[in-house]
Amino acid sequence: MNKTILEVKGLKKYFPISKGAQKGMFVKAIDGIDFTTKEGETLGLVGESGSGKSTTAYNVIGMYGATAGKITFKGEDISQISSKRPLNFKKDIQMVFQDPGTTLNPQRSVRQILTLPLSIHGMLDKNDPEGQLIQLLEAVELSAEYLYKYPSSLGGGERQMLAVARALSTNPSMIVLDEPTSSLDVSVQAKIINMLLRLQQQHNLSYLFITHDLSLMRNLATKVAIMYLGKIAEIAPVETFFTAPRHPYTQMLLSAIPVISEEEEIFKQAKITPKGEIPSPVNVPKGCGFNTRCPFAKEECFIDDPLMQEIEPEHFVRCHLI
Amino acid sequence: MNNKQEKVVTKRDKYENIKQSWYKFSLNKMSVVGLVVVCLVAILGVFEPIIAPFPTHVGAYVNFKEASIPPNTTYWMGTDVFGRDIMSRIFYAFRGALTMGIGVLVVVVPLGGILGLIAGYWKGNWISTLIMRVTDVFLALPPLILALAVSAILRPTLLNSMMAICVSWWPWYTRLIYGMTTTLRNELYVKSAELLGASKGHILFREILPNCLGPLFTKMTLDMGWVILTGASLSFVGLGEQPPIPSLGTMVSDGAKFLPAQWWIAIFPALAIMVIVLGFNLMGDGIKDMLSSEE
Amino acid sequence: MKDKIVDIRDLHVWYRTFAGQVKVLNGVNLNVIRGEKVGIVGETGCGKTTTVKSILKILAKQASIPKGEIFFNGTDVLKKNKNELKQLHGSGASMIFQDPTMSLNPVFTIGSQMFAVIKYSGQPGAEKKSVQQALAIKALKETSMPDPERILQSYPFQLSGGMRQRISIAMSLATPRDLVIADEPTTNLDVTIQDQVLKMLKQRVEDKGSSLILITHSLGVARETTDRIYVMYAGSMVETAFTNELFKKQLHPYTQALMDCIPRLSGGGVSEGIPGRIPNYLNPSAGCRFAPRCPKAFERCQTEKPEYVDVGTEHQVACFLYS
Amino acid sequence: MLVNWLKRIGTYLLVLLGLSILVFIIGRVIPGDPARQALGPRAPEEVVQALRVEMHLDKPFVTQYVLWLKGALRMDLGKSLMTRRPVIADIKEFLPATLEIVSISALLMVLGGILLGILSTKYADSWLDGVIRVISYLGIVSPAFVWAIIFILIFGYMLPLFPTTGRLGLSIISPPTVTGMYTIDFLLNGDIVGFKDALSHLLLPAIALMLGGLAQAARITRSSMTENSTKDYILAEKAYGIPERTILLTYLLKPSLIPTVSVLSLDIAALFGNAFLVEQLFNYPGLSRYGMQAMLNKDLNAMSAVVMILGIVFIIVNILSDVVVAYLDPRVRLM
Repeated sequence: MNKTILEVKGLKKYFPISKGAQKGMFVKAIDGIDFTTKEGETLGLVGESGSGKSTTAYNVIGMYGATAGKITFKGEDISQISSKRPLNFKKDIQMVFQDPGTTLNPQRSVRQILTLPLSIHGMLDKNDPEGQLIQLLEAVELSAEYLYKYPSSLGGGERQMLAVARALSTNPSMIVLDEPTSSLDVSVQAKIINMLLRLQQQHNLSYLFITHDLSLMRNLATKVAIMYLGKIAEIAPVETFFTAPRHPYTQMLLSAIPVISEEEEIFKQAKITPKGEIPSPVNVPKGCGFNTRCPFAKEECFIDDPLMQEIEPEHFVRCHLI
Repeated sequence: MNNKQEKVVTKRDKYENIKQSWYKFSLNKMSVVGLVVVCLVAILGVFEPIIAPFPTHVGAYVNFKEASIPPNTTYWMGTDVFGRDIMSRIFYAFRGALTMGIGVLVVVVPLGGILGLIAGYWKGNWISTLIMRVTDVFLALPPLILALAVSAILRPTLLNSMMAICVSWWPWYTRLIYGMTTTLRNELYVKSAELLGASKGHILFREILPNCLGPLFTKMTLDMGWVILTGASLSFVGLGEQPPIPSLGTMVSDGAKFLPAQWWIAIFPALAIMVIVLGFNLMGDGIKDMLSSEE
Repeated sequence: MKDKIVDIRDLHVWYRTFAGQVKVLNGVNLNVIRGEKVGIVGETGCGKTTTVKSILKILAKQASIPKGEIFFNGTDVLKKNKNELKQLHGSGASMIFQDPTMSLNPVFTIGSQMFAVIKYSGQPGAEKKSVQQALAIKALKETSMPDPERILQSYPFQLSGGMRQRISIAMSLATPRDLVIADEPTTNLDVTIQDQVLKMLKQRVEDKGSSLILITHSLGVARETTDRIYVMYAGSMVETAFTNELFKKQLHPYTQALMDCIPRLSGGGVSEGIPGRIPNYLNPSAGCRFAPRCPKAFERCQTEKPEYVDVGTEHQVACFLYS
Repeated sequence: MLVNWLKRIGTYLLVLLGLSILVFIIGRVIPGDPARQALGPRAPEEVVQALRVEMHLDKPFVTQYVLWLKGALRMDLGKSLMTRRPVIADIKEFLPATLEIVSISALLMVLGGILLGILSTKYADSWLDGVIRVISYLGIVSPAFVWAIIFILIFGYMLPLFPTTGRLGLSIISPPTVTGMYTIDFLLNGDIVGFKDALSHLLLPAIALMLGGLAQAARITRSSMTENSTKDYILAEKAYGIPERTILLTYLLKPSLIPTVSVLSLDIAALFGNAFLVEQLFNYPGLSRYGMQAMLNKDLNAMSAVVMILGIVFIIVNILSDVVVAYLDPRVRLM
């Protein structure tokens, strides 16, 4: 059995609202979540916009500090904001963002972009820096000629490969991937996904993979967690998740996915027609957050927020119906 | 890997970049006209002693016999009431004008820019609030009035009028850079650098500042024109370079007394001001096109 | 003879840029039969949006049409004068745009925008305020918008993306239209909202007896919404077939490769992707534009542009492998 | 909503306070002895000393400032050294004249600038657009005082259509003071001849003042309209067959005016600055000419007062532009 690398316990992140009619209230972006990731695993964190999945990623990487709860990485507490974390954690957890166009400074060359993390962490090979950088580029299937290019002359896929190379440069044990392929075409997405899988094998990487695309998770996650309104609704190993989903929201999401073959239709067995929209994380409904859209909601769903239960090993569901 | 080969690649890329930038710049013919005008003004100003037909006329030269002659083949722009060649004096005044523009920008751009960077990056912090409130106060007056007020208090010299313009000009750069920095600091590439643990210096000057340079250069080019114009306005009311040293503003205001009969005394220096400002304006537009990513 | 509402023949569109003429559309052929729901599927930059914008004659100023014909209801749009275009725009075709944050004017209320659309639709009595109001409310109700009166007084920024897209749908069908064009209407929406909006769109178009052109990059979306699909690559249609048929049998190497790239809900991993990039439109080769990336390309593909060949009922492929 | 506006006004008041400090610093700290400077080197020492006491220059700096500020709040701005009258009396006399000229100038600038912007968008890349562009460049690059000289040259000597000096013709008697703005006072008095005369005196300086701002407004309007015209919502409106004219004048103009308004508010403030030179040239007895004289004569009380008034005007213009932007942009109004 692999070791646990990341453990999130009771994590909360509230943002105060400083302007407008809702001044003084809080955006409850994450409202108490727990999960763990093991070495070499991919945890897929799925949800709609406003579910808190990206905030979770930003908390893990340290762009925000936690409001409450604890994030443990390799046994050490890293709940605080990145600037207060010891340098070696910044080396050990890396991040790839959604839009490769905005994560690469347009005024800096590929060489400068790749050199930065190495020189910060004192890992730059003084004798042959170029060779080291070229090795990095080659690891993500880019050739040496890219070294002196600027991001603007790269295609979307190439930029994302470069972002992966940067994340890889410090030899991390974990990479947080925030929708790394959602702004790319499927033909490019396929390339990136295969590369990520290969790199995971080679370096025994753990991925925290944020996405809204369940079909994608099916093909690369070890474990899938589904978030709704700042909370995890269901979390299970990938096989269980797709063959025996229990939470009505999971079933609703699955039945909303447009698919391209009859074999896939089988996985949409629930046929719950989606209705309504995700409520604002400022005015969270009383009781279960999903009660405004749940076709099976009963009285107690409007009174109490359900607790997470383990219905079979590794399969957790947070629903009154179970 | 062969080091030399790499360097060649860089150089070629840079050369390509320059070529493309020039192409974009020259796409609008007016920008090229602007550039030519600016270069011409600079050459005439710098080499005035060689180029000007009557280099001695720039000082306290008096020749009443030749006074107030309309433009002719000897004096292309005529002579003033002291019999001095107006063209030579305009060439010399270009010097003062360019000195003024460059001198002011050299002070206000780094000063205003760094304040803007600091205020923008630490927005929400007291230091940022302080800087921006002070900036607001300076911006509450039209630059010309503030410059007039300051230079009226000081002794009228070129240096003092430059100082006065600096006082009224820096906040515009603070505001420009502040505005850009507040957006840029939230860019993911800045966040990425922060997450990697890069130093504040690196983030301010390597990640944020290079992305401000486009609008900054555009504003600087345009401002060369405006600063010169403001300087001319100051010397127009006598708060700049003192006679007998020629400056465009003084020449216009002196000449205005002899309108309309001796129109050339005021009109040519006035045209000279317009030409300089126009040159920098056209060039600024070209630079804006050049740095815009649109194709 | 089938009643073709749209019939595009050999359409070429070029854009003037500082680097030269970018030859975006390279002979597009497309037709839509009255009442049919047609999908155009392709990746970024293949010219989907340009194709439909030229039907409505709302291309950017830099665009030119060196060659081609666009018949709408039997007449060539490109030869129409201003008055005839009024009819095309008023009751002929309407368009729903991709980005719900940009497709409604930010500084006018939903009401004033809908009223203007109805006013210029050429419907009898549409100049009357009361008719506009009634039609707008009816259209909003039909897209199951709660509280339509309040919606009419709202500004776009006060509504969510899903609601804005539904308003766009309501607007496009507030008065009868022969054709609705939807350009990636759900790309920026969450999957549960996408499902609702697509179902709504499909149902509204069917109820009104209009035709639909749905542009999407997602084969899944096209499969669930349309009757027939065009697969587009680098400025021309490479394959067209009825939706069911296309998902059973893909003939063009590009369609096949595209299918393989899509991650399946049933698992099994994804393919390695399609090598290379889309070609440069400045100096495209005279041959098949997919040839440089095509695993099955041969000599002829490099020099000659393949034309459509029939390979079944309404199934056509532009590929030399089948001619 | 209301809280936001109050907050904004509070910020502006803070700016005003800051401005008073700035003015005070410029006036009293930099030059050394303002009393001596004001009276000149030949004034007898006891006169200078008397002035020092009068201006509280014998007291510490902070006390000086507090005394000055207290006075200012009581509308007591001290005595002008030039006119030997209370500054407030001078301002009452000269401010309306400048407000009159600047208002007309601003009105022409706003309407003309937006109109030119619309025209050059509508006829983009045609000869008319070209002509407007050339006019814009000329307007932008020529300082107001150059325009003033050109106007005086043309209309004063070659084509005497408009008067080039003063506020009224010699044969016209000034109207009874109500607002101090002659055009309005004449109208209130029912004196059409006087009104026409006052207006004709305003026209040239007003135009000379605003040409730069006009050109700026036209350029901003054009570029903002051109940028917005490629937005999806405009394409959608075109696709729905809404007539070009309606789109241009309603759906495209309204969102495009938002940047124009903020540029215009800066330009209106700049009109006051330009008025410093232009009023001088047209011999127009306004506040700006008064301020210019005060500066050149080192009349500190008058100078500080004029600068503070310009600050207040700037703030009023800003509040107005905030209101207009809020009217144009529901996002500002409702959020």
